Formats: sequence, C-alpha cells, structure tokens
Amino acid sequence: MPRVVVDVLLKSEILDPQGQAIERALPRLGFDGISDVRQGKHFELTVADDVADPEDVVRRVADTLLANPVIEDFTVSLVS
Amino acid sequence: MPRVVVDVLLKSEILDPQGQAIERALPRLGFDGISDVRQGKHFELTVADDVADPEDVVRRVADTLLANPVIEDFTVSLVS
Amino acid sequence: MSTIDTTDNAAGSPQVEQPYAELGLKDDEYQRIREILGRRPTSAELAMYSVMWSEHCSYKSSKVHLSTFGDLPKSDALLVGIGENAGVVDIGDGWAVTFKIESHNHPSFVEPYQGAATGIGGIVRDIISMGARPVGVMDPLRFGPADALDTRRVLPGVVAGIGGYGNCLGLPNIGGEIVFDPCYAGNPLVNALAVGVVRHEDIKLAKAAGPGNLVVLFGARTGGDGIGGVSVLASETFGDEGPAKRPSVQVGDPFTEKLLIECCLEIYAADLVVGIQDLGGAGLSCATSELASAGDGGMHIELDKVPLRDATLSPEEILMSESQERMCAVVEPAHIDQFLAICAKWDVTASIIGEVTDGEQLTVDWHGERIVDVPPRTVAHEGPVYHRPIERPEWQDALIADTAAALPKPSTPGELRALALRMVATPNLCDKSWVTEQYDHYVRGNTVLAQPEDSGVIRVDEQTGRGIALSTDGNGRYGKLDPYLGAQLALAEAYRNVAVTGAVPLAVSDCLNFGSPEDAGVMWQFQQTVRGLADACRELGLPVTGGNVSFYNQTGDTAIHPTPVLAVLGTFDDVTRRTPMAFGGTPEETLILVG
Amino acid sequence: MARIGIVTFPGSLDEQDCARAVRRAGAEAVALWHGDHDLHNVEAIILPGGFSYGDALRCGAIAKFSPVMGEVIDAAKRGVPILGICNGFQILCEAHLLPGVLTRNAHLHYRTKDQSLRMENTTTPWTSAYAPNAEVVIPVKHGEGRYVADEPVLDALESEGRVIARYVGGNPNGSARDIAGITDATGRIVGLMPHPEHAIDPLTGPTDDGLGFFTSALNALSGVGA
Ligand SMILES: Nc1ncnc2c1ncn2[C@@H]1O[C@H](COP(=O)(O)OP(=O)(O)O)[C@@H](O)[C@H]1O
Repeated sequence: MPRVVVDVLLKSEILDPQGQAIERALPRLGFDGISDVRQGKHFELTVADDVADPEDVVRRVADTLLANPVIEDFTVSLVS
Repeated sequence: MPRVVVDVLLKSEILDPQGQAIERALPRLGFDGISDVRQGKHFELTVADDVADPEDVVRRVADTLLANPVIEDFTVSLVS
Repeated sequence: MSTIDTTDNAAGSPQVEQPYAELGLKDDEYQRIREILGRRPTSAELAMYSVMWSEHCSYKSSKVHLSTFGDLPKSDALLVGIGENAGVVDIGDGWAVTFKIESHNHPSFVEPYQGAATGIGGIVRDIISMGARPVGVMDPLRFGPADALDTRRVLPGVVAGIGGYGNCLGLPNIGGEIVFDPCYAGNPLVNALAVGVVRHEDIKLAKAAGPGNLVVLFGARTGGDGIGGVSVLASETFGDEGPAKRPSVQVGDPFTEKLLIECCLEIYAADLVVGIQDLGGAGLSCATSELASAGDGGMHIELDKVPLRDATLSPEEILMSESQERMCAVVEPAHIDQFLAICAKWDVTASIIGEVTDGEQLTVDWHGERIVDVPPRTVAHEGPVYHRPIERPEWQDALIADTAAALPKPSTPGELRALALRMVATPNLCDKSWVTEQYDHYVRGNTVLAQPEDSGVIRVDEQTGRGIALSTDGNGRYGKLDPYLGAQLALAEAYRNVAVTGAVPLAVSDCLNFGSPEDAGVMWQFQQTVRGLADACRELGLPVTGGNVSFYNQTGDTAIHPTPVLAVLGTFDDVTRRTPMAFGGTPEETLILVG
Repeated sequence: MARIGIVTFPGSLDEQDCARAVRRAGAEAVALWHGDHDLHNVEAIILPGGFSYGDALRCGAIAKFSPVMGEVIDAAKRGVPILGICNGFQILCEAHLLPGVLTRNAHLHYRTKDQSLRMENTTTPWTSAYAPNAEVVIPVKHGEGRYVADEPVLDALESEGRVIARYVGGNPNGSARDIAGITDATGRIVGLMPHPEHAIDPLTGPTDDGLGFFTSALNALSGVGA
C-alpha cells in the first residue's frame, strides 16, 4: 500500500523558537557552521490500495488537518 | 550552502499517541482508507560551505540533539 | 506443529533448559516454582513468576521489615490499609481520601521525560483503582549536582514529563521537593504522589469475586512497552557501561489516561464493578494474579482477546507488557452492556478477556491452548521472602565523629553576610519557581495552598469547606548520618509542614529509596529507617497507609544516601481557616519564634 | 435564569471551574457534549481550557471538527456570545471564528503565572463589567499561548479596538503586541488565553478579578431579555 509523507514547516516569516533554540545550542555542543535551523512536523500515512490518487487525498488531509495555512506550509511526497 | 533535512520518527514499537489521535479523527472528516499514521519531527539546517561532509555533521547533530535515540530513529538527507 | 509452550508440553519435557537467570530468578526460586507446579513452568508461567517475584513487585527484601507498619496501633481513620493499591482514610462527613507515593527512579534516568510522565500516570491509576477521583499530585525529586552535565539532561526532562502528564490530566500539582546532591548523580530520584477523594460507600478493592463474572481489560491497547522492565530494570544494578540490558521504555499518553479517569468514574457512579485493578509494573501478570489471589475463586483468561497495538507480540510478552493507561475490572454479566457502553462513550477500548471461575487456579489460554495453570497466590502474594544480612557499616562511627564542630564558623558580620549569601544562592535553597511554574496548580479550582507554601491544601467539599493538607519531605544527609533519626526527622518535618497550615495530621505514606539490598550496610540503613518511622508513627498516633520501596539506587558499589521520602496527610474542617506562610500583609504584625 | 453552555471535549479540563464561575455569577451552567448536535437552548457558550483530543497535532485542531462545533459555528453566525478560554481560544482560531493562531510559547515551556492584564475593550458581552483600562490579575497556564497573526491582521485588530485584553508587567509567552485576548468583528466572540474561571475567589485563586467575564455575560443576556 502506498506510504505518503507530509512535511509541515512554519512559514519563513513566522518566528520559530524551537529552531532558534537548537541553533543556539549547537556551538555549545561543538557544532559550528550550522545556521538557519527550522523545526517542523513530519507525518507518514498509509493509503489503501483502492484509493485512486493517494497523493491528492493526502494533500487534502494536509490542507484540512495536518497544517494550519495561517502559519504553515507543507509538502507531500509518495515514498512507496 | 548545502541544506540538509532530518526526519525523526518514534521507533515503530513505541506508542505514538499523536499519530493515533490523527488516525482516529480522519474518518470523521470524511477521509477513509488511511492507516498507520505516524507523527514525527522534521528539521532543516543550512551547513556552511567549508564543512567537509555536511551530511555526516548533521547526522552527528541528529544523534546528539535532534533525536532521542532511546525512543526515536532518524534519517538524514541532503536537499541542495 | 505449534511452537507454543503449553502446560502439557511442559509436563512432558522436564529437561528443557529455561532462561530463568536472565529473567532475574535465582536457582532456588526457580526450583520453588517447579515444586509449586509439580513440573517445569511453561515459558508464559516463567515470565509471570519472574516479574512477580522481582524485588519491585514482591518486596522480597523489604517485606519482613515493612510488617512493622502493620503492627502499629489501629487507627479509627484508616478505612483501607497497606496491601491494597492505596490506603484510604476517613476525613469526616462520609468523605474519604486515598493517597500514595511511589518511585519511578530508574526509568526516569534512562528516559527522563517519559520515565517521569509515566510515574505520574502510574500513581494516578492506583488512586483511580480505589474508586476515587484523583484531585492532586506532588513530585519530590532528587538529582546530582545542579551543574553536572547529566543533571542538565535529566532535570529538564523530568520536570517537563511531570508537567506534561499531570497538566494534561487536569490535576493540580500542589508541592514537591527538588534536592541536589552528588549521591544522586546517575541515580536521580523521581517520586510521585497522587491523592484522590471518594465517598465511603464508593471505595473499590482489587479482587475477583463471583464465579461467572467477567474480566474486562480496558484503556490503551497492549504494545511491547517496557517488557522485562520490571525484573531487569528493578533488580539489576547499572554497571559502568550504562544499563546492563536496555529495556524498551514505556511511553505515556495522558490523553488516554484522562479519558480512562472519566470513564472509570462514570462506571463507578453506575456501580458496575465488583473489583478493579490498574495495570502497572508486570502488567497483566500482576493484575490477573492479584485480582484472582485476593478473590474467592479462580480466574480464566483468554489472552488472544487482549487488544494489541503490535500484532507480533508473543503471549509471554503480552503477559509482561507494561503498556500504560490500562485497567482491569471484574464485572457481573448483567452489567456488561452498560459497562461497555460507557467505555464507548469515552472512546476507551474495552475487551472481555476472561471470567472468574469456581476453581482455584489462574488459567490462561492462547488460541485455545493452555499456557498458564497456576495457583494465583503463589504468583502474587506468596513470593520469596528474604532475610537479608544486616550489618552496621564500619564507616558509620567515623562519619558521626566528624562533627560540624570542626568547621569554620563566621565570626564577623561580614563573614556572616557572606555565608548567608552563599546559602541563599545554593541550588538546594534557591527559588524553585523555574520548576513549579511549569505545573498547573489552579486546575479544578480547589487549590487553597500550593507552591511556595509548606503544604499543599485542597478543598474537598465546596459546601462545608472540608479539605486536606499534604506535605512531602525527606533528607538523605540526615539519613546517612543516622538512618533511624533521619527518618524520624523527615517525618517530623512533613508533620510540621502540615500542622503549620492549620491542618490536623492524620496519616502517612512513604517512599523508601535505597541502594542495593544485597549490601548488608544498605539493609541496616533500611532496617533502621523502618524502625525509626514505625516508632515515630506510634508516638504521633499516625497510621502508615501504604508506600513504595525502591532498591538498587546505586552505581557500582556506591549507594545513594538512604532517602525515605515521607508524605503526611492532614485534614481541615474548613479550609478557609488555613494559614498561609506569607506575612507582612498588615502593619505591626508580630513575629514570634516558637519551639 | 440565563443559560450558559459549557462544552466538554475529550480532554477538556476546566469545564467544572467554568461552571462554578457561571453559577457564582448567577447564571445556570449547562453541560454540552462534544459529540452532540444539540446546544440545549443555551444563550451563550463557553469553550473551556484543557487539552482537547490531547492537543494532538496542534492545539484545537481536532476539536474544531467535532459535531458540537458545527452547532457552535452556526450559533456564532446568529450572534450568540461565545467565549473561548485558553484551549477554547485555540479552537476558535482553528475554526476561523477568530483570526490568527496560538503557537508554542517563545521560551518553549509551559508556564503558570498570576498575570496582570489591562482590559482594553469593555464593550463586548464578556467584558462589559470591567472599567475601561482596568488592570486585573488573572492566572495564565499554557504551553502554546503566543498569539501570531500577520501584520495587516494585527493592525486591523488594533484599529478596530478588537484587542480586549493585553499583558502588562511582562509578556508570559511572547505574544504579538502583548495580546492576551481578542474579539471578532461583531464583538460577540471573545478568545482569551488567561483563565478568569480560576480567579473568582481569593481562597482558590490570586484574586476574584475574573468573575467580571461571567457577570458581563449575565448582564448582556438579561439586557436582551432572553
Ligand atoms: N518538584 C516540585 N514539585 C512541586 N512543587 C515543588 C517542587 N519542589 C519544590 N516545590 C515547592 O516549592 C516550594 C518551595 O520549595 P522548597 O524551597 O524546597 O521549600 P521548603 O524548603 O520550604 O520545603 C514548596 O511549596 C514546595 O512544595
């Protein structure tokens, strides 16, 4: 059965305090040269074989439920 | 500069309450045929050009900070 | 041919080698199981006995000492005493209160957030299983030095886990402790207390009575969580290279537990259960054997009826799984439809997994094949009892002789000032609001006092103002110097903290955190602590209603300080008469030092 | 007696506190259930705090699809006063009855605090009992209370006087423009992060400053002569 992935990220103009906290922690852990860290959500869903266009269905799921279009963007991709 | 993506998911044997809650909500929203929903985290990081092996560095970042190896697995991929 | 190890199979193959040692059983314990059964145990039986006979579940090292608490003079207030999921005390007007403190130390070291969260979840289920509505939690915590690297990993995770779970359940956090000491590095103590209220007539007990009554498992589905966690985690010491066997940790889901609470309370209100038990350490092995053992008959379980999250689990794993947010109830057939309807209303999964029988055995089938056939008492209540060697450590005298007299004392105002400043800045004395503000203490609208007060105070009855006060205290350094007096000092502190709010102290619960019971010095500390507590309780006229023992808090040969954490419960006729600790509200107040 | 409905979603926590506050104000508290298509003839509705559906995904994201929310949205269109507190505010934003969204606190922690607020719009059915610019102390307790909306929306809220309460003496979560609560264009729907139901009695709360939200509603309803 097809497995579909949705990645949700805050729009670039929205403050991402989690990403910032990670970015600030990195030099302390000895990691240099890393910037612009963003944290978002990752979903994996299995779609039944009899669903005609799995990506399209999942796009609608993402649009209605998984992402909030006021502050977030998302991408959908078929992994298998 | 290379942009690297890290996706973190709970190990498959670990309870994923968020994924379950989403899965239960879907039929109510009129989406049928979707199962095995997992929710994880998605990170994007920019690595400086002078870092020799960006993927390797990010893998170590993921292992120490982004993921909790006791309960989570992660994948790293270079997007650009 | 089936690969299931059935009882017939076990009877016919006595020579099969079994991994009892890996499961934490000693040679003589394994021999005893064979004697009880008159054959070798099946692998499912071995799983059950091994988890139930672990230190954590059987109290095999502490039992002989704890019995002292049972010998305390009878208290009229005590409605249910030691032995049930939690003790229950009468607070008047038909109200009763149940409270208990437990440890989740090792799991919180391995995975701080989930370990602490599931610690709250577990103790709250104990309260629900008594028929009570949980109304508050507390969290006495101990960590290594505040600036140690590992403390930075453990402390924020533990605090976030306690807040994450407790806040989501809607239970006010009304107090706790945060103590830093090098002895807890590698062995943080995460103790959790929950308190609930119940009308006298609604108190529930964990027993399976009435042949033909149904056994229902409800709550979360069963997964591979913490399999072996009880026996492996609680009876093996961590070596230098970290946990000897890494167990799969349990992940909690407070949302499911919140639904389970409301579901249970609605079931109780309709009077639909004969007996009920929560699932904690040792999961179904514990719940079924304890229910059957406390009841008057036997019990039969069809294990394949257990709703699973992971279809690949073996029957042994299902019996040992410590998946969170599950309860097991005994229900009369006439009530089952109503019971299941309430579960459905709250979206709680429920499954009839067996029934009470008029035999004496606990039997478990897996797809029609018998895999367990045991006398339940031998699993649940008649486990091994150890009289461990006890010896006062030879360093004790030197430690006591090294008194504070030798320390430099401030002799000028400047030195005194410097000392005072140093003290207020120490992590043990400084402001704790970074922690406490991560907890909700307002939810339910009955919190009369919470942090930073000496005790938490909760209103039980809005009409009359009847309520309770609770304080937890412990002091490992006093315990190390003199475990007998140290325990009494900790109890006295909690007692005073309750009394100064204006409440009348009524009952005690304790969590006894110690090193390895296989160390005679640790056993001496334990014995002294229990004696000290029992003597003090007798003096104060307080019953011990229950508690928890956590052994093996040690790294290599070094044990933590003996750390009994005492919880004292007090009562108010009217909480509007509580005394807060702040002063300075009105001009010309007089400060008086008493005592 | 005025009937004020309070919705229980799975995971709601503060519905009993809200009911107590409603009764203390002198109205009848009516329990509404997330799975019902029935508002039981209530004249005003409160969506209480808590973790509806475990706050899986985003706070309020799943609750907005519950059957009762369909009725609440219809009632909103008819002008029935609605108050969303904390999780209730999050649900109202997710349901697009209020603009913007509540996100993770900037400091990333859940925080409980006795918070000072300035009451800025005292013309709504939920705030009329307060004097304009009154300063009150009401607890906040949340992990995701940072109000976010784009600049034009924020400017519109300001110019239309739709910020009903603002944090003063420190912003507990990093909210844009210190916003603690807003109202919709009609002034009938109010969302608020702080918890007035926890400040109705100095015995159990920091003050009784929160009672005004509930007495306001009572006044608004009796004014209507319902
Ligand atoms: N882990 C904790 N959880 C909840 N409350 C805590 C915790 N630690 C400390 N507190 C509360 O913070 C307040 C101050 O704690 P502490 O400084 O230890 O005070 P004291 O020395 O008077 O016991 C007390 O009300 C205590 O109950």
